Amino acid sequence: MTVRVQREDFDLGAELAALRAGRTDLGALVSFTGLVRDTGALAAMELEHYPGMTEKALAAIEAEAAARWSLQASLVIHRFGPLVPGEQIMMVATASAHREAAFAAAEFLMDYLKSRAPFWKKETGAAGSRWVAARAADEAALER
Amino acid sequence: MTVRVQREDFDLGAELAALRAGRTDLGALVSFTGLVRDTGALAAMELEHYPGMTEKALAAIEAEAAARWSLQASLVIHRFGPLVPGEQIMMVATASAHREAAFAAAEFLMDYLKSRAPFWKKETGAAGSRWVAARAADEAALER
Amino acid sequence: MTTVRLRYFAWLRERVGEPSETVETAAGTVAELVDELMRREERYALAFADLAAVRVAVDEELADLTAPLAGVREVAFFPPMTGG
Amino acid sequence: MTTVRLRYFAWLRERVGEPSETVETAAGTVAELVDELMRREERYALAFADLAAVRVAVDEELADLTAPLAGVREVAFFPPMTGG
Repeated sequence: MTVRVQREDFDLGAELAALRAGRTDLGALVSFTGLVRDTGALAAMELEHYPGMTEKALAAIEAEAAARWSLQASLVIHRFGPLVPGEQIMMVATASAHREAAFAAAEFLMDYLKSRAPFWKKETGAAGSRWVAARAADEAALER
Repeated sequence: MTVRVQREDFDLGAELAALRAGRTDLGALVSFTGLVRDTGALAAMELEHYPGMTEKALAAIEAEAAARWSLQASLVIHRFGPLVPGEQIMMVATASAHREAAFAAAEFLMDYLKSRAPFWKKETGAAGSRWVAARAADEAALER
Repeated sequence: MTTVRLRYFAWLRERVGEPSETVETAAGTVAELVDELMRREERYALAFADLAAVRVAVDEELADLTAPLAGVREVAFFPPMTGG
Repeated sequence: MTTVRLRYFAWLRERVGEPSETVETAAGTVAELVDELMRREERYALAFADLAAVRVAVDEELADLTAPLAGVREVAFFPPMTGG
């Protein structure tokens, strides 16, 4: 159960390898990676966050996932600062004995993180800069 | 859209990096890795398959996922032969613009693969060898 | 008479005692072929005793016991799959 | 009077024109504090014009506009979050 909030990029493969290193009690490992997607003319993205609250919010979301599902391990990494299209924004990984718990916990982490972790994306493109609007589906996903 | 059936191990990190290399159209990358889990006294596992049919079945399952969801990329790798606890058995990866499609397609691939790809696990432990029984939940998952 | 290659996997292979064989049969469906095999030798009777636990592929595609044999080159028998 | 540190993020920060400030207030709740700010200067009135689009954290925990200010050290205002 680890949370990291950082400016620098992360090595997805190395993180997943570390999560299962030396273990034989894991049956299923699920990862989600969020990437900067160029929807047309995206030049850059700036990811603002609320230092202090961010780490607390992510740790609380991870603890909630661990309380709901039988997880052997989990990891959340979220970046902040300037990003360009194609870059990794964040990742979650969940490890469990069975695939159902690993998938459900990873989706839960993403649903909660989207609407409860204090990050804000600002996109800069040909038409100027704009703050990304929250998708109604993301705030609604918490109701599931 | 790639399927590989192989005896040798795979590099999860390298596969995921290759899937998104040079692309800026992906927003979400989901991976599932199945691992040999030691449930007590597991010494080794032998994974038998049906060469010829295996590749066709996996390609058909992947094509079905691509027809149901908007996927930018997907990958299925499944090993056969002898394995020991902690080793990687297989992986699926799905890449899409949004997380919902990537998660749903990865779970679909796993549900179908579990019950429609011709692989059979034989476990050898302190009490001898036994063929792993299919979980009723796995065959039932296809009805979802 | 049709010439069909039969393949067995997992515990069906172990009970039959070989991974594959070629048979000449007049059976019209997979189910009739199974009946024929079960009457032929004890090891087949044992392998197919619980048909609910047997899955079938015809020419490398999942099929039912009711599948016809006309034009078929290969029939495979195996327990429920446990990949993933 | 309570001394509270206020923090603003994303477009709320841009509209208010600063990332944080410390205020003395007699407001009993976050909603009363927002009223006070909106009356104080145009830029606050603008930032808080659409309260449905404003989220609140009190001492680094998500909260409602109805949250009391007694004993609170820090209140943050920001739009719906868009991480992930």
